[in-house]
Amino acid sequence: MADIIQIDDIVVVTLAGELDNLEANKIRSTISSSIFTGTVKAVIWNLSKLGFMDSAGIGLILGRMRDLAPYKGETFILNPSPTMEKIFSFSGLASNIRHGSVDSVLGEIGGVLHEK
Amino acid sequence: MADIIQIDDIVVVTLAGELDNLEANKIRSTISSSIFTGTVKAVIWNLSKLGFMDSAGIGLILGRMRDLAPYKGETFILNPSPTMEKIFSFSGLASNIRHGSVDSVLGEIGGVLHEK
Amino acid sequence: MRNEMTLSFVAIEENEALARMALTCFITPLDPTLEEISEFKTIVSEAVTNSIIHGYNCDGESLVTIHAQIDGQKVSMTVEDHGEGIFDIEQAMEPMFTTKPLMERSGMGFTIMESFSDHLSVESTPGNGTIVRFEKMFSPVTEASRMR
Amino acid sequence: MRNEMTLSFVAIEENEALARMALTCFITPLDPTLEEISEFKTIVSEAVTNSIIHGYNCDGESLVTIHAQIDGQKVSMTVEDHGEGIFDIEQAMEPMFTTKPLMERSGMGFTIMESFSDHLSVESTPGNGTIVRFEKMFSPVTEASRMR
Ligand SMILES: Nc1ncnc2c1ncn2[C@@H]1O[C@H](COP(=O)(O)OP(=O)(O)O)[C@@H](O)[C@H]1O
Ligand SMILES: Nc1ncnc2c1ncn2[C@@H]1O[C@H](COP(=O)(O)OP(=O)(O)O)[C@@H](O)[C@H]1O
Repeated sequence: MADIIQIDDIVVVTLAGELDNLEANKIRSTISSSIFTGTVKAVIWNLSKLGFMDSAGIGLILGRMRDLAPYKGETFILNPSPTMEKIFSFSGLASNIRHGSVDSVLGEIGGVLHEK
Repeated sequence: MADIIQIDDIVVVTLAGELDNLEANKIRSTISSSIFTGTVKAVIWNLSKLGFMDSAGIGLILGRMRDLAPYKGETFILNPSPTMEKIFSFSGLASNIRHGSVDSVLGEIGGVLHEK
Repeated sequence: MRNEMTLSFVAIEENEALARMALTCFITPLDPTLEEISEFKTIVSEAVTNSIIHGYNCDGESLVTIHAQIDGQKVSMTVEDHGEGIFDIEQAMEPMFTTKPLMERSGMGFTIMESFSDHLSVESTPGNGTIVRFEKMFSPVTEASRMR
Repeated sequence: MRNEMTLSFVAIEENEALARMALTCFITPLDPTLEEISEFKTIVSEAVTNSIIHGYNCDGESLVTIHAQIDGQKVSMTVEDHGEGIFDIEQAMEPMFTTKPLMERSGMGFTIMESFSDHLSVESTPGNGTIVRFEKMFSPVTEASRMR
């Protein structure tokens, strides 16, 4: 299950349940279209409520990073479980991980955008 | 899991999780001993928190009714799920079923004991 | 939908929960009601427990095999063991009949399986084992429940 | 403890969840930590998904078979298909290598399986299928956790 909201030019995707190959295939296009609606500066993947994720999650997030590339959008992975955190690290996504609230990440992005 | 408390001469057994053959074998003797500690007038099986029960539950309750027989103790089955209620009915235990709080059954027993 | 699975495991009581869980998960795509789930789960539990304790006396090495199939809204299932078998099937299926009263078996297993399934049949040969076959129809998913 | 099970099912994506659930339930008596459970579940998910989508292209009829065994604190498991097979196993096991980039496969499956298991080996014959073998040790239950 994916709950998608847009805050200005930032998309927040909140995932729940189990993110496997079947689930990734179900939610891929919805998330993709939300990125293509306008100039998206960042996608925040909020995993606080996600119970399970395998490498299909990596494929899903890397794919959306490609969608974001034309806009030079950033990707943040929020609150993965310890096991998910290992999977992201193996995949070179350790630097995208944050722990905390959606607001704290929004603050971080706001700051960065400001400096530019 | 069985949580057993004694209120005067009434034993209240609160079951949780899944009551199958394995679980019945685990908790049988504990429940039995609580009946043999003194003159028990009634056992209330509180099933509000029980997620699943098969015919092993019938064996367990019928067995404890036999333990109670010397004391002429009564048996009440509290808040079974619709599926459990069917199983009790097949087994001739429909008249032992009550819906409501433990207190309401205690009230009923108190009343009955009083009249005697 | 169409789906098919086979699960087999050694005869220990711990595997009663495994069988219930696996079969419950198997029927989840049918979007069953809570009551359909718990009736189905009870059928599985009764049949598997019988194979483990009556068929094999919990010997910890002989195999119980469940085969299940989904065709549309119908689930067909067999639970099979190569254990002791049943001498008198008609008697075994009577309510309250049990050969293990000292283990506090209630003798209600077959009655429950019959009531909760749409079709039940039992084949058994003493010394050779038992196969119990079931069918259960699941209610089609209504538009209303799809909207949840 | 000792326990043993075999689960097989047709190659549809819905059965990824079935496999994870059944195997997770199978190891529950070992009283695993949350992290052990989720690592084990991930291994199962990766191997089963590979058999379904790479081995069989989700054909809906060929069978994936999982065999699992518990000996004390060690769980041994094989995931087997009789599908396409792998041409170059060494290359397949490289991080980020995938033959299905258009399906957005990440190529991280084998890397994850290797990292989360204590032992992994792969046998495969093109046209004949693939067997992946794992071992994972589970931490013994401490007195403290038994008291919970
Ligand atoms: N798989 C089996 N193998 C051998 N005997 C069986 C099997 N299943 C049932 N039986 C016999 O049928 C009897 C009735 O079964 P059931 O109605 O389930 O009641 P219970 O399990 O409580 O005894 C059992 O007591 C046993 O003698
Ligand atoms: N069971 C299998 N049958 C056939 N090919 C397989 C199987 N498992 C893995 N492969 C091959 O190995 C490659 C790498 O697998 P893996 O590391 O799990 O990544 P991914 O599944 O993301 O492609 C796959 O792209 C596929 O070509």
